[in-house]
Amino acid sequence: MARVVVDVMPKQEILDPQGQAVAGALPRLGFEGVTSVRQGKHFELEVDDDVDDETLERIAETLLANPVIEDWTVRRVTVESADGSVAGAV
Amino acid sequence: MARVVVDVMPKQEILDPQGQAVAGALPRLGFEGVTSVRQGKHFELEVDDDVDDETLERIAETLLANPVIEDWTVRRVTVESADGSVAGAV
Amino acid sequence: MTSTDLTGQQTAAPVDTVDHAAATPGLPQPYRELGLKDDEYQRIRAILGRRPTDAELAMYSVMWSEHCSYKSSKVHLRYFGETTTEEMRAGMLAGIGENAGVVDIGDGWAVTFKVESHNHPSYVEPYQGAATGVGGIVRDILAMGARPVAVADPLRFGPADAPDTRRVLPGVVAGVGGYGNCLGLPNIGGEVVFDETYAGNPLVNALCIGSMRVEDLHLAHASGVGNKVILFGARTGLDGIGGVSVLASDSFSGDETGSGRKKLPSVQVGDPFTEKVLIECCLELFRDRLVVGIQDLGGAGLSCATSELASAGDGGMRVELDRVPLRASGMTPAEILSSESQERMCAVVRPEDVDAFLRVCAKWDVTATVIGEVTEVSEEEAARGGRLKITWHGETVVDCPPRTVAHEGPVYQRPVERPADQDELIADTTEALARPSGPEELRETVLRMISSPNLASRAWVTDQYDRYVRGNTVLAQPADSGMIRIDETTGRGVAVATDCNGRYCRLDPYTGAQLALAEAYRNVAAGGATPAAVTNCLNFGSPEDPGVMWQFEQAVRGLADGCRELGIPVTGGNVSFYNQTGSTAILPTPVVGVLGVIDDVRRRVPTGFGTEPGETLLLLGETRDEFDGSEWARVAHGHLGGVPPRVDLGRERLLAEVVIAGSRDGMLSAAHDLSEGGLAQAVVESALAGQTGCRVVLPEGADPFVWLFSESAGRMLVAVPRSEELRFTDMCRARGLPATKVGVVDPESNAVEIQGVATFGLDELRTAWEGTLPALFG
Amino acid sequence: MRVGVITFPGTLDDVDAARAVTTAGAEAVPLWHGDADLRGVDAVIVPGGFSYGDYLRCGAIARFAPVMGEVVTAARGGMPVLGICNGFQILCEAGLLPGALVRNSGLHFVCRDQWLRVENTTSAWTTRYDRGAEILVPLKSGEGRYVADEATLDRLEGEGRVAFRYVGENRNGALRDIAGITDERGRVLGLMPHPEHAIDALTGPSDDGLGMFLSLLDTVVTA
Ligand SMILES: Nc1ncnc2c1ncn2[C@@H]1O[C@H](COP(=O)(O)OP(=O)(O)O)[C@@H](O)[C@H]1O
Ligand SMILES: [Mg+2]
Repeated sequence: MARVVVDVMPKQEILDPQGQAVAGALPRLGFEGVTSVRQGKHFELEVDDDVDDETLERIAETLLANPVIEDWTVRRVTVESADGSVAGAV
Repeated sequence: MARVVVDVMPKQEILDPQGQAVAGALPRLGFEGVTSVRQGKHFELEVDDDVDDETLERIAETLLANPVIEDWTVRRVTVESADGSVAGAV
Repeated sequence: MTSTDLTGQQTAAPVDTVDHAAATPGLPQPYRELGLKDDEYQRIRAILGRRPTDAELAMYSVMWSEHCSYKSSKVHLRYFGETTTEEMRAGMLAGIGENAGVVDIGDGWAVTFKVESHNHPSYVEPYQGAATGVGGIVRDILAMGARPVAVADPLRFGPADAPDTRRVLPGVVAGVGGYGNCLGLPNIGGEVVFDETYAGNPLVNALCIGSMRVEDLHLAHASGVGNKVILFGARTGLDGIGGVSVLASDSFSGDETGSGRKKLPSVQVGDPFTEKVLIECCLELFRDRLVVGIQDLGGAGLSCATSELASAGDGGMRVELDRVPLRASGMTPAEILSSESQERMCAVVRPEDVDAFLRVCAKWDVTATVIGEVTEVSEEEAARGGRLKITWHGETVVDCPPRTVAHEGPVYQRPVERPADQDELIADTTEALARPSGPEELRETVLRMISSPNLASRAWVTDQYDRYVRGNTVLAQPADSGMIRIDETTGRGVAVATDCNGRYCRLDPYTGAQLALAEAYRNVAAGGATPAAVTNCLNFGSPEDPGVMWQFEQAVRGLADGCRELGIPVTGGNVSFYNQTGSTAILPTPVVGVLGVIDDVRRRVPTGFGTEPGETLLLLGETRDEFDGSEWARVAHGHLGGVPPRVDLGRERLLAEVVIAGSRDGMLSAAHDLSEGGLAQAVVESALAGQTGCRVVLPEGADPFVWLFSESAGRMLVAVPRSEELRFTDMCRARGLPATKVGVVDPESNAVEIQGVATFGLDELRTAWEGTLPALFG
Repeated sequence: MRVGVITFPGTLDDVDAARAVTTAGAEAVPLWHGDADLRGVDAVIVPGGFSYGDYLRCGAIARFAPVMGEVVTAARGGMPVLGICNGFQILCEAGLLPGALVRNSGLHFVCRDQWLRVENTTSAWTTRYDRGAEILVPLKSGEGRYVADEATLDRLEGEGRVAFRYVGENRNGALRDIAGITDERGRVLGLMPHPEHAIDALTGPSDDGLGMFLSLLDTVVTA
């Protein structure tokens, strides 16, 4: 069993109104110093050990992301720290 | 300038209909071996160097995540590889 | 008992079985943490003849809660039944006590409707709270065998400019829309009201209407020994368990070292897609006649569904709890019974139909599991309401008379006392408040009123709701009532409106409730439909406060007496108590929903002017100097005191009859009822809705301030085509309904001219009326 | 003439699409997402709604349904296909139309009566309209903002494949005010607003949408 993380982000040239809304809200809440925010999706998959990288790439490309508007990264996650945060390694 | 990544996920005990929908679709597309999928949000922030960890934590907690139903992790990203994938370090 | 950590690792501990409970009578139980009083706990022990198991304790505590048992309101709600005459009952196919009331609307159609509150969850998590509120009421309607066909959402929030309102309102609206839109249910009405007493206590009420052929009515009962109990829909998870998680915590597991479950958030997340599929699946099951009885799983989850189904049937019920499909591992029987996971239903099915039932579920990809069956009971057990036995891996964890869980909870006669400050409040009238005088001040008052948060356009909210889906919406926002076509061939349809002015109710809850009823009734009639039935959602503060109980009692009496006078029955409703912060309760808010019937929706009456080339404006009813509790008193002076407008239900009835007759005979081209903001508000709204100007000429000697802003009840503004004017005014005269000519519609004009007061461009009015909510909420 | 109307789990406007087809005088044939079978229809409508809850991305899961394989093949062979709202999203995800539909720029779901300008009167679905005519139909979507790269947009414009444009307010922020586009042959139309909700002024803002279904009739009958 392995954990795989796929992050999907809107392409740079595509307007990201959600990220912009967050960026716009920060100063109103008193948070300064954040110059840009982009928002995308984060997937955590539990996969059998026999699922290879190529399959994972195809899953990301055909289903999890829409290549017309999004970029993505796939990482297998090896370590899970106690607080649930993951330190990744590709 | 630093890049900060915040990943926000539905809490374990909270229903994740989006993840379920993806998990349900995979076998129909011929992808076997994925036993669970959870879907959350991925934020990439560009922040000034003087923004400290505590502030980032507060930003995540008050704006990016909804602590009632979501967990989150905050990481400063130090390396960015060419293909846009990020190798993280907390 | 079994305790589990959040990742689902099981730590071995025995389950608390009935035998174990009998053997350990002295084991301390966390009943107080579960909200039970000492005497309530003792009653459970007396019923069972032993201490309850953890699972039983979970069931009783949640079913005996205020929300499920109506323990404080029951003695008062009986009054609705007592005041319903046989004549009123005639068109009712099911009434109070069922999941929702059902009304025969003719042409072989029945319609069911109900409002429910989801107030507190929507404060904690606005999006999900509101979303699951919609989901819950839709399942209630579905459980009657009806297809849900429309929703509405009466909402109340703290001050419009309060920071917390900016958190709550957008989330609630997005949640109502997110869920309802995805279900494909047109949103055809509701309310948005701001008042500081709702800060910290927003009211999120949701209404759903369903339609069915009369012969398809399904009632919740588990009859027929040997019939199977099938749980279908979403899996059961840890969401919404809240308080029951104390049963798994360290101190009560008898194992000091065990890792107890930390207290879980009591928030549920909705999955509208699953609900949409569940609806279609249920409707196919009904169509194929595969269902004997059905119950939705709402608050109190399986505890409620199993005990209600079992106690309504003619036998007992046995449930194998370990068969319930779970989403989380290591859940205990108590948790499974109290989980409020959404999008689940429970059906009773004849054994020979089980395969067909499961096939339909499979077609819709809906998980369905046989979890038990209807059992034979002894005569003695039958007399006690049957027997509910729930097992967990073969061991009995619940064994009780289900009626004691579902229907024989505690009933309180709470102290009732008219608040000491009520007289002072009534004495503080608006008489001394400075009124605008002269054209300049009146002009400014019109603009200030129409742009105030409670009177401004609701488009920011309603534009987030799909009102077109299903293609049967004939009237929706902005209109006095929402109206949908039920029968595409005959054009038969229904209309619905919800209303309540909490300020009036604060001044006089009896009259206030009648005014709420009168307004909803009038709103339905304004569209041309005949009011037929009433539902309500009674939102109040703490029942432990005798002053709140007085408000409650008065409101119930006012509403019930009013319904009798109007001749329309209350078919169902919902009570929400404890809406208060500290010792400050919300304004008493008995939201009243009225359902009307129209034989042909093509004769609906719209709100907007200008559908006919020449129209005369008539004001029906009488205008008095009535400003206590008015929106003007709030906007201009922040004032609340005095007595609410006079209510005359006989007059409301006459007004409705005249308007409906006018609609039937094609004498009306527009109608808009007068309520908050008075005539000025109605004229502006109708002009903007029709994008047509008009000239208002008040009668000789009329005080323009009173005529423009008074909130006298029993009035409606109608536009009558020139050619029909005489016929219509003759009818009013013959029937004794005052009708005053107050102006003419001018299709050529882009302005509302109030003669002798001011002229407003339609653009100016639109900007003032539409700008407020977007400026506040983005 | 027979027009297929697809139902996916979560489809909402299939009844309305079928009603519009019937009102125009054709026969509506229900098509089920799980059947790889078009039942011999002459044209297909992919209606609006929230197929698979619109989880992940609108239309992302629906496009893999067995029936969609048949639709793609038939469309490539010239069968008229109309995707409305969620249907438009599905056709984009399936690659029958270029570009994508993303979250409204205002971040809210928008339901309103929307004026559209007819830009193309030669496609299978638009012959009944006059070029430049303005029609009033409901728009109701949360992810209706049409996007594509500049080159694609230029190509769409150049080839006359922008079929409808928003007039007045463009509430979702669609690039170049695009409300609907066609494929190269003008047989496949994807449209964000809902013509099927504008076939009768009783239940919609107008009956302007009926023209699309009548156009199809002309197209198929003269074919
Ligand atoms: N939360 C809401 N959801 C849907 N429709 C709403 C909502 N709030 C208000 N509306 C609609 O907006 C219109 C104006 O509301 P309101 O002024 O409260 O009506 P009235 O005074 O006639 O009761 C009505 O059509 C009403 O149904
Ligand atoms: Mg009204």
